[in-house]
Amino acid sequence: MTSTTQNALSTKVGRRSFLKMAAVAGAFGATSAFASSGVTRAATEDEVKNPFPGSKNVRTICTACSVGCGITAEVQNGVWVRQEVAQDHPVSLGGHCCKGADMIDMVRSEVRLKYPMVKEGGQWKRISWDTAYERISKKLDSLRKKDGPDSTIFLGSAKMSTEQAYYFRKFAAFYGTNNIDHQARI
Amino acid sequence: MANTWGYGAMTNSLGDIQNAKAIIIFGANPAVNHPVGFGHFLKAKERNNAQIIVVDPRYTKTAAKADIFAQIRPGTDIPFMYGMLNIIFKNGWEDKKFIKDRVYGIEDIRKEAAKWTPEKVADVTGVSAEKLMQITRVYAKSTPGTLIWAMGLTQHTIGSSNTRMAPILQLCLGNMGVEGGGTNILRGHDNVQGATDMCCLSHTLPGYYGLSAGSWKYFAKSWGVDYEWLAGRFKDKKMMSAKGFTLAKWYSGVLAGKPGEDKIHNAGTNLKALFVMGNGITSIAQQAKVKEALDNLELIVLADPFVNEAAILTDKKDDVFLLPAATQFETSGSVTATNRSAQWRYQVVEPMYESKPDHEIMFEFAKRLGFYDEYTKGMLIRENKKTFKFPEDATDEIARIIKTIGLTGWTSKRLKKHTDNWHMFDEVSLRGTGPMKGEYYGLPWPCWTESHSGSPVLYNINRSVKEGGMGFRNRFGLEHDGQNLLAGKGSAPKGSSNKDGYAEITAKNIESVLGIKLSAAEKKKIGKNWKVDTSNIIAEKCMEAGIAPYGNAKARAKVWTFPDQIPMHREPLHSPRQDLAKKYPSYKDKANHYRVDTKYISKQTEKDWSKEFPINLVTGRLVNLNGAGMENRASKYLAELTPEMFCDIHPGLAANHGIRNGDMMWVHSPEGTKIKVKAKFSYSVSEDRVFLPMHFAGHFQGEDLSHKYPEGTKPYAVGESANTVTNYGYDIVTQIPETKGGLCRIEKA
Amino acid sequence: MKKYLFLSIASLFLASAAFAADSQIWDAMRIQNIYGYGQVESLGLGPLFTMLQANYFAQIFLAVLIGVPAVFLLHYLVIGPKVFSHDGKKIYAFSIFNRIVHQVAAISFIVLIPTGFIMTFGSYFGGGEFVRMMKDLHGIATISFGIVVIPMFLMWIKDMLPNFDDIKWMMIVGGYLSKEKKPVPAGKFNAGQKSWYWIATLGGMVMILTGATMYFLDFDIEMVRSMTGLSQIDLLRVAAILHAFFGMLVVALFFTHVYMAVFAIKGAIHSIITGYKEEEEVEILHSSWYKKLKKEGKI
Amino acid sequence: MSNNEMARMKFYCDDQRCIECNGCSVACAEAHELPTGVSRRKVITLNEGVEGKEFSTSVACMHCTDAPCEQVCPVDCFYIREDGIVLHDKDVCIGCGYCLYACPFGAPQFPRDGAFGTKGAMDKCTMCAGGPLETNSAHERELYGQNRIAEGKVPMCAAMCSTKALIVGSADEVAKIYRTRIAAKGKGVQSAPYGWSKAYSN
Repeated sequence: MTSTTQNALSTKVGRRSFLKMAAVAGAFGATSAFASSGVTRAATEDEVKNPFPGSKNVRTICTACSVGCGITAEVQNGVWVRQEVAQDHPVSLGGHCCKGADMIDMVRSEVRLKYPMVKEGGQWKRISWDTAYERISKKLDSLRKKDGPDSTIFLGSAKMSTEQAYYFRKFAAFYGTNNIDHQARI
Repeated sequence: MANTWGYGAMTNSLGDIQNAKAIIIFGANPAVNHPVGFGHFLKAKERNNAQIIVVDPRYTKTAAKADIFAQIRPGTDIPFMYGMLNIIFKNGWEDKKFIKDRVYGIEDIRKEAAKWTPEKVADVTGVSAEKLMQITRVYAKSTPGTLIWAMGLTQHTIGSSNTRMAPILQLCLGNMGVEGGGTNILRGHDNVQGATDMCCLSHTLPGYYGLSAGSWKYFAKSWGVDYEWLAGRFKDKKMMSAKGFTLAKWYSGVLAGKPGEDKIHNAGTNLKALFVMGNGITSIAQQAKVKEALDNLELIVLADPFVNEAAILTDKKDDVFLLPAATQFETSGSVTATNRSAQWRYQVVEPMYESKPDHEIMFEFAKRLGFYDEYTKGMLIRENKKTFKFPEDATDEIARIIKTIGLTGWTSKRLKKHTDNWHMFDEVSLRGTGPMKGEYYGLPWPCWTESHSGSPVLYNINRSVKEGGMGFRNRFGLEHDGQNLLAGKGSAPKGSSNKDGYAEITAKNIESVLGIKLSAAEKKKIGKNWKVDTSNIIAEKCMEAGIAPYGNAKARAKVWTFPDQIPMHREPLHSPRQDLAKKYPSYKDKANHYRVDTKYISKQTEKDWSKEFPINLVTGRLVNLNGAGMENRASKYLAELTPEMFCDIHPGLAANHGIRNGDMMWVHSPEGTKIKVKAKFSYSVSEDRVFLPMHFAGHFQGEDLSHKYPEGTKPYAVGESANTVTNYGYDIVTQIPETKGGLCRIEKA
Repeated sequence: MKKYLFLSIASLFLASAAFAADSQIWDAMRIQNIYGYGQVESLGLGPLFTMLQANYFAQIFLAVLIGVPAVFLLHYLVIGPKVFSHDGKKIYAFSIFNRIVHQVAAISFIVLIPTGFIMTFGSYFGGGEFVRMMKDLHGIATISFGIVVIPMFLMWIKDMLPNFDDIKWMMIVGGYLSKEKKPVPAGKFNAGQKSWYWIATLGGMVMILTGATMYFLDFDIEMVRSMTGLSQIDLLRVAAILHAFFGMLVVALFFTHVYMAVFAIKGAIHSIITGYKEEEEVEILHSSWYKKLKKEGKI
Repeated sequence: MSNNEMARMKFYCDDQRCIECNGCSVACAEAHELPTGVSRRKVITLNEGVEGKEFSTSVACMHCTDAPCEQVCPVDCFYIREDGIVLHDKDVCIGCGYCLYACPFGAPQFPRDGAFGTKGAMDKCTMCAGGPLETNSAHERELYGQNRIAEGKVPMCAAMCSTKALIVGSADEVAKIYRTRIAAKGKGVQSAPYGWSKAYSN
């Protein structure tokens, strides 16, 4: 080994050669707890440095499939800074497929729809929420009066929360139609 | 399935699969669609030496981990299962006591099964008789065995028969109501179960109450509104009880009246407006029709965190609204996993950009359409409040109203407590420890009361009702053809005061069935029956007596209200085996099927489809995308895994058409539509079929629609939608499209 | 206990060796931007490259860097330079075109060789920004060399074809081992110059190609791939080995070339600047050419 | 093989469990916010669709004991921690690609961000142990991604593996888990952790 490497080891690694392995045991589910071996020892409190000081972990659920994997979201100052591992979740045991591992990207994706838009004369135009509400409800109202409530169909989602799905169904009921459906029928 | 024994849901849980000794998977690919769930399968294999049997048209990632794989021709699951039953009955491997006590109508099944000899099954399904026998022996001999299915069974014209057939197989083997057994449907999206329970469906009200006047009255009362007022919102009371259009065939509601289109029955009007919330309608069959329908609407409202690609598909120039909905991480609420467990999805961050949570959008529209107060009143009733807090008060409203599937115990407080303490539950049994002792994770419904444990294994009579035990639901009357439909002697859940079968509990029979006396006050408060008893006296009393409120009946193998009383094989509308299509023809055309006259036999016999379109078309999911794939294709890491739409094709088939790996190819459908996709050589499909992933959009029949995305919203991957070429064909009962058994023709592009 | 563990693990490793030999792990596209990584039929050049690069390349380069100049120093001290009269007649040897081409190549080499050495011994320069800059400079200099290497190849090829003189020249090592001024059998270019020419042009081209392959990593060389049947990773490994091998040759001969032009033959360097060689020098060192010129009456 | 070698941190992917869900590779890319085109970890499937022969496995830097990359690096940017994690210094790396030629696993990745379309400094799996900069500093995170080891956390890929096929830890512990699984199957050794001994045994 040349001097550069030795140098790197002595100055930079010495300080960093600790590990807290307790968490590993959880990751493997039913396997025996990790015994300490040679180089791996529990890190002391001040050795464990949080890169996001003051962050909080929020327990939430993956929105991909119906397995219902747990997600631990690390939030700092209202920003989802990191997706952590929910190792203690009884179904997923911290596991995720690629979709679940990337849930944080759903929130922070750059190609999200950022504001209400309307297509006018074939062109997309940014509008305010108020304008959107106003124009849509006017149109719905007039259609409802003219052609009856059954001229509208509501397509809901299996990606909504149960409460939202319930209120979506209820919305159609109060609107006056049974033309409502969602992805269960695919 | 609900028509077999009461509820249409996964009976056991994912963790419980670790108890299985054999796992048979029909038309599901959990290794790709539910990877974390599949981990439990692999553990069963590793620790239990469970045999995994995969029956699928493709050699999937799941099949790669299987002990036995049978490559079946799409749409022939019923003959396959009858073939299994044929062997089971012949060898006497069925669970005779279980059948006697808990199943009705097996005799008819026995007769039908006798017709399906292994040789005949081999001809129809393409699976050799030896393999069928091997599978049957392994599966029948290794109990408990669990049966898994997903869209591979449902997306057929005979889907509703398929989903009855699988339970029958399990019933015959006595695999129901036991740990490690059950029929476990793997739901697609995160909250399909929850949203289905809430019945965002056109044929029923939340909790599967149906659309009868009685149900509407119950809901009107529970919502705190006048029934007549609510009925006044509809065109008339007839329309109020008429099933609506479905997601599968709503386009007919727009296009009706045009030449060649199916007729509709929609209160004299076509559909003029479409209001979509979080539904990738580019993933439904017949995209060309969907596009035409979109073009002909007067108003399109699409609320989604990403651009709903319906907006890209349509050529409509005006009145297409895109509303930025918040993701589920920017709001909170409960979500029901495939095993009926609810979890509380906490809010992670405030909605980004100008996005708003779905319910805020709904509430605002309700305000502007003038029914906000009535609409939200249900949340105030329970505690007689002035203001509500969403979603907690909505959760409690649901708990107050929905009795059919036992959501009474699902208060927001309890659900939050479960998520807060998820580390206190066991992986396999879902049993809680410590402070959560006596409860199962997520309180799998039915969770009859606010102290009920939840029911991790449905129809399990080895547990007391209090701990999630129950028999089959008494849902189809007390007798049929002179035979008693209640469960046999001694087959009541453990600790029950009534050891035999009993009817569902009503105010009338509660005293006799439970053997108790109600006080006068209780008699005054009690609801008419367990489904509408908001006082919850029935449920509470039942728990004490160890009685399941919904009764204890037999499961039925025969559904006398269905077009086929017992599951019968019928060839897909577009069958590559015309000889069999004649022998096993499809249904008669069905009028007013969810408001649309739907073609069956007339489509099947229109011409010999297989001549022009000789190749079977199978669609399915990829691991990195789900549904229409909008949100996943908007992630650069996920899009990177499959940057382009492709078609899995066997190199031999490709060679016949001069297609090389990576070439572009056309896939033509009998509907006259076509898509241009990249050929990807794969041995996972045989030479008579191709596979298309269903998550792409943004291209249409060879045309790139990228320019139609609003600036800065185009996902990282776009491509042809497989559903542009999926064939016409809808389930006879549920109208789920037949995307898994169509035909196509391919050529080099 | 420890011993048991040790044994069991050791057996696992043995099994793992067998597993690796099965070479399933070597299949398919391992990394995103390198296709055909370690296919089953790959040449297994990884270990060879690792062995050579870890143990030999740098050492050989060091040997060349020190050894070749040392030999010449010895030669200079023992035998000394050849001195020819610069007052005599001059013979026009190199056209302006020849000289420009040569000069461009020369400058390129002056950049390429030190930067190459800096990369080879990058650790002594601490790596990082400086060495990275040298790497880029190495690449830039390649461009200028790439421009002139083909003209250079073509303009001298006629005179560079080997002939019998070369064998004779080789036998007496070009007469450099004696102080005598005896005519040496050689045409316009002697065997030494010829070898340098071939190494510098053909070898140079190989170095450009192998260098570019390594520089761009996923450089689209489908043609080479389909011609050689090499997977890309093997191609890269072949490139790295060839680049080092030819690098050594080029460096050694470059040093020789410089020594000859600057020290061994006093003032010989002027010929490539002015285009004129000393008549005496030609007469002695390129006797065959001298005779030919004489016969043609060009002198 | 010395006992010391067993106390090294190692990865192991159980191909009986790996289902190519790509959870590990995406978890890694997401955790370290890698540019597209760089995959520190990749799942490969062999013999796709061939009945009985198809299997998948997840590959990344194996943190070899005799790390060939460390041997061939002309600028000696590699260093091996006491616990066996092979790391490198991006500020020293010149992006020559030699480590890639030497590596039997295709672990080194080169983002296309250098001048003239060349590759920038090499990037590879750090076993979530960051790099030589100040632990958990923003600079370290930007260059090397998270330093989860310093936080006492499990590397992201293994922690998020959907079927727990991918495991990580000190070699003897991982071997123990591996043996437990084989024993549970009662089928004897079918395959074994690869790449743990010398990368090139000679």
